[in-house]
Amino acid sequence: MKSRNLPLNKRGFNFEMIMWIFTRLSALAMYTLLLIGFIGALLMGAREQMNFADVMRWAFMPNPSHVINTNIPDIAPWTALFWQLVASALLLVATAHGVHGLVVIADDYIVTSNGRKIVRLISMLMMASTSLIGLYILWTF
Amino acid sequence: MNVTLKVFRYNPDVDKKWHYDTFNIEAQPTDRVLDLLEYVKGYLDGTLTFRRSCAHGVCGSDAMRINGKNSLACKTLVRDLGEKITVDPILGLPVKKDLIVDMEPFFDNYKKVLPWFINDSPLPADGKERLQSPEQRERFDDSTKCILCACCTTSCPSFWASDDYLGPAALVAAHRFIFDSRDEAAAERIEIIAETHGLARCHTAFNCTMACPRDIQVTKAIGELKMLTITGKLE
Amino acid sequence: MGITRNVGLMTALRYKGQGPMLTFVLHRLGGMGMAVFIAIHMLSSFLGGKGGQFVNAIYEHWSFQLVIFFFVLFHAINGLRITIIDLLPKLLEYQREAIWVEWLVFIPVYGFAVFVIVSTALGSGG
Amino acid sequence: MTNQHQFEVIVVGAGGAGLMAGLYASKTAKTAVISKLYPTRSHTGAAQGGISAAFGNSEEDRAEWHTYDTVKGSDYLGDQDAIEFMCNEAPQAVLELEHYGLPFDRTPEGRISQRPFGGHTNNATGKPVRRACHAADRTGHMILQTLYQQCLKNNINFFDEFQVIDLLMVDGKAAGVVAVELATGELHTFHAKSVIFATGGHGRVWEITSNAYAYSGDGAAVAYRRGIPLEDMEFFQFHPTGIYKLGILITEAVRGEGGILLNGKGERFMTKYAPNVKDLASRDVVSRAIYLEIRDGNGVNGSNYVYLDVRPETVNKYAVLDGRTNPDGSPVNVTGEQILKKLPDIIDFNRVYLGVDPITQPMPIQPTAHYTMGGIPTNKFGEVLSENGTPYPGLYAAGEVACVSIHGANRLGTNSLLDLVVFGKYAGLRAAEYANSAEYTPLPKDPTLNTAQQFDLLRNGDGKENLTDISKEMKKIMFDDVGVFRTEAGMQRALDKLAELRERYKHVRVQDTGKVFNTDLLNAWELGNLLELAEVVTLSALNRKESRGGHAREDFPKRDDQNWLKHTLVWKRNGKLEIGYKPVVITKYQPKERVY
Ligand SMILES: Cc1cc2nc3c(=O)[nH]c(=O)nc-3n(C[C@H](O)[C@H](O)[C@H](O)COP(=O)(O)OP(=O)(O)OC[C@H]3O[C@@H](n4cnc5c(N)ncnc54)[C@H](O)[C@@H]3O)c2cc1C
Ligand code: HEM
Ligand code: SF4
Ligand code: F3S
Ligand code: FES
Repeated sequence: MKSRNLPLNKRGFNFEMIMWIFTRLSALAMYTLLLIGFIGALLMGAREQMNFADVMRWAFMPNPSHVINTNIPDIAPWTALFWQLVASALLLVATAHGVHGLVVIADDYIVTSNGRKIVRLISMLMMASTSLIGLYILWTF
Repeated sequence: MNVTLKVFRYNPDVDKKWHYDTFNIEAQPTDRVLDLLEYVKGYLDGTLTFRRSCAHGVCGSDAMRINGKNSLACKTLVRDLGEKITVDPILGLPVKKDLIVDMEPFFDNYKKVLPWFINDSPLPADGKERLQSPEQRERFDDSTKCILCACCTTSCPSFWASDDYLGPAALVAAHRFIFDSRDEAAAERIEIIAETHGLARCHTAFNCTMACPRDIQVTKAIGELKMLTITGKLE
Repeated sequence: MGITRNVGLMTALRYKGQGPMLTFVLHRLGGMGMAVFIAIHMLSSFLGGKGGQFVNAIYEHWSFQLVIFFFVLFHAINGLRITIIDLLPKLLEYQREAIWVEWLVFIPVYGFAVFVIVSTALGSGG
Repeated sequence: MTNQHQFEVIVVGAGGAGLMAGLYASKTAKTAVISKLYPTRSHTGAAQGGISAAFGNSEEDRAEWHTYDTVKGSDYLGDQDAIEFMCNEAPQAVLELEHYGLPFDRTPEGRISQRPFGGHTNNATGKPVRRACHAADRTGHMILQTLYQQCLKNNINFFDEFQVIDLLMVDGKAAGVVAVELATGELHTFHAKSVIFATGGHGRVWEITSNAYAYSGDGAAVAYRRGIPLEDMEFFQFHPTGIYKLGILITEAVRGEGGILLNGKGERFMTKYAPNVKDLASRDVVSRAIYLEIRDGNGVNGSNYVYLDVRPETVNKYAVLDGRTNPDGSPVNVTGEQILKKLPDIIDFNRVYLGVDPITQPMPIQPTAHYTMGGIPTNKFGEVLSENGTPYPGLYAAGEVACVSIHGANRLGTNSLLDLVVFGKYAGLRAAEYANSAEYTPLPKDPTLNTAQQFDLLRNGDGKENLTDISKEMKKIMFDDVGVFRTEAGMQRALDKLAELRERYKHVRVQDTGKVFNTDLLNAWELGNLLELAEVVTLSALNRKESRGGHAREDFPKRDDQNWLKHTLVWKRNGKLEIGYKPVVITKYQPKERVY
């Protein structure tokens, strides 16, 4: 009997489905980064120095500006390059995930192929600008 | 028991807008909603219009929204609904009259996924059946049960948004053939469904599975198709 | 002739899709909410100045935090459920159970968060 | 005229027979299929148990045995040439369906799985044989879907939701049909060289029935009004196992899988009536047995139903008693789960409609009106025959509406689906062949006149009578007096009542005056068909003074081959009913007593 596996080029592995799997994988990635931020914060002694909301804020975006107003005596470990990178990764993944999420919603209501092209164009602009602005904030603090 | 039946009414010959008509009916708990509608048509208002044929949930004619949820009128019993019953046409298809909607867009979508068996290889030398093991047969059993009633498609938020979404019923049909070990056109079909108007528009809302009167795991079928585009595994 | 196929928002929301449809609607709401929130938040931080501070102050108000946190938490937990069952389609059959588990996780976590946020807010006189 | 269409072949009906005919006719002729329902809503989709073919995939079987069983099942009234033809074609026909992609259940070797069915036996041992090819308990659904899909693939022209009201005949030749488009209420004329009727049966004449609302005998009634005779209409099958009161069918496959009939005392009563094959005797035999039990006070709780029991413990117990084994010789030991796998829909119907779970409880059943053995007389090529045996040029019929006759006085389970594919195919081929050689018969001057007149009568009645009342009274009297058991007095009573109802029918007025989807008007028209056919049924039955197959008379309890080994024909011309007879074709099997 013939092999019952489809080669890559016959799977319909197109932009839509790549983005579909990206949405799931980015969700997992965000969870991982979140966990890193959360555990990192606790390791750096957040338990005594911050309230719950601040820990959460750090976990969702490990950016020093999120903890600057807390009782942390020494901000240095929170500004390490490692956290800059984690925050940037989270930013990029979340932006791609979120913007594509908006595209998916728009696709439900905008069905002409031209309309969809415009949506995709706008989304790319959004993605680029949000990423750039976000990176700028993260790295120029 | 006494049942208050509220029915969506719209007659294009006279009405500009739709309205509800209310009927009080003496019913048995084991009566089907279809029996109530038949009673209304027979004795109270002959103009009430709906589709039906088999009366036991196998032909797919009488999909409607019963107390807000898509079901077959002939497979929904009064005892499961209580004394207040509201019947509306299914959503997302133009209403032609009362509970009758235009089914053409639904069938058009169905036809798009090449819903027929394709195998251009020569038949087995003995001229007999193409062999298939019970396990291979089992693989797509669930999706062969579909009666094209449209309960699923017209409960899907993506379909409500626009009917260019193929809808769960069409995807179930695609699943029926793609996972049939005898069929050879999986790649062609996937090319059709793995697009913006297909798989990508299913957001696992599960309304379809909840509505399917044949208890087909519709979302699962769609999910398997999605994963197929990633892994290529047809087994 | 006939009534158009358009399904209005209210009609759509009145459909009795039960639990699964509720999670779908909340997930969508949460995703959009977050996207909008994050975009504005970033923009205001970027622009800084008086206007930026004013906007950020609103965000940091505890009542607003409750909403945001609901969006974030629900979207995250529901997103995890979707991710898991999507990647393992066999589990799609157990969606009812999955939704049960989801609420079992969500309610205590969100409840705890509400408790913390509200009590800090009240404690600091805010 | 705008609403006029021209096709070489017109198929009326999109069930198994109609689709098969359409598929074959369209190979060489311009064809259209007209159906009052979306094709996938046709009643073929309700068929459950299986389609027979003597493959012998799991045990020895032969086409001759199938032929003999069918002849015997028909109580020797079936035409043996046609039966032999069908049974020989059967394996090829079923394979063709498989090649179209039909998902049959499979044996471990990967071949089509088969199960035993009532009346199908191994002629050497007399034991039930596995002959019914099946796809769970939704074989008909699969056939209907598969054929519809093939039609889509081949771009067949469909006119969905067009209801045919009239057949156009010019000088005894078919010229086309008139149909109403449900969505607009407009009349359409279809000009054709060949017309194939495949509209199904008329089981809605009876009160308790397994048949769909759509089973109003349209095709037979339309032909009958045009003076075409109807054959063997007294023979109507009552299926022994319908869900109590609802009539929803519980397939014979339940007994094929080992289910047992039990009376109120918990006795397996079929041993009395059919000592050899017991619960798997042919349907007429079992239906009568159930009635006799009920009459003797052996119904459950003194009521008029008995139990069908397919609980695993019951199945296993009786398998041992009967010495039944699996195909490989191992003892039968089924579990609830296996039963659920094989009969999912049956279990579902019981759970939904009765709240009974057949895995743990027996199902309450009673005989239910099921299948039209009689119909439009045809030969084995689907050509419609007049009372003197000559074909009407261009007119064909196939499926349940036709009477070839292979089912004679009683149809064997699974033979109808076979009938659809075999004779549907040949009707399609013949119709196309004829269309390729013939010219269009010119249409009559005002083709829609007759149709419009019929509708006007219904629209303009004085409204004194209610349609539903008439319908209910007809169903009741037919079930009571022209049902499983019949007597002279009862049938006379029914005939009088029908005359009264037909008179009252003249006073109905449909309430819906609109055009769009006027189902009120069409239901009223369908009731007219049922009344007309009920009369034909009763008259044919009253005249047949013997008991044979599905026609059981208490005043003439014996079969009488001397006088009644012949087909009934009833026709109506110029308002006058006439009755005639024609001989049965007997080739190999001389009539003998029928014991199961
Ligand atoms: C519950 C049930 C179970 C059964 N199980 C089995 C089984 O296991 N094995 C077996 O062999 N047989 C079985 N049968 C019998 C068999 O299913 C039917 O005899 C067979 O399906 C009839 O097929 P058909 O093509 O003649 O008609 P149908 O499939 O009923 O098709 C009739 C078609 O005609 C159309 N039509 C009717 N009137 C008009 C009109 N006026 N104008 C236009 N179109 C019209 C309808 O729309 C429909 O498309 C079963 C029957 C029932 C009711
Ligand atoms: C842990 C964090 C997150 C997880 C697990 C997650 C998970 C998911 C998943 C699985 C989907 C797909 C839903 C579907 O197609 O049915 C989704 C959609 C979406 N996500 Fe997220 N997400 C997360 C964070 C975010 C963030 C931070 C944003 C905003 C920037 C966001 C915005 C969206 C949007 C707008 C959608 C589209 C919603 C829809 O289709 O209805 N998500 N998310
Ligand atoms: S999948 Fe279920 S709900 Fe959808 S059309 Fe088929 S039977 Fe109906
Ligand atoms: S309701 Fe619609 S979104 Fe997907 S899971 Fe069903 S198709
Ligand atoms: S009438 Fe056939 S499904 Fe309800």
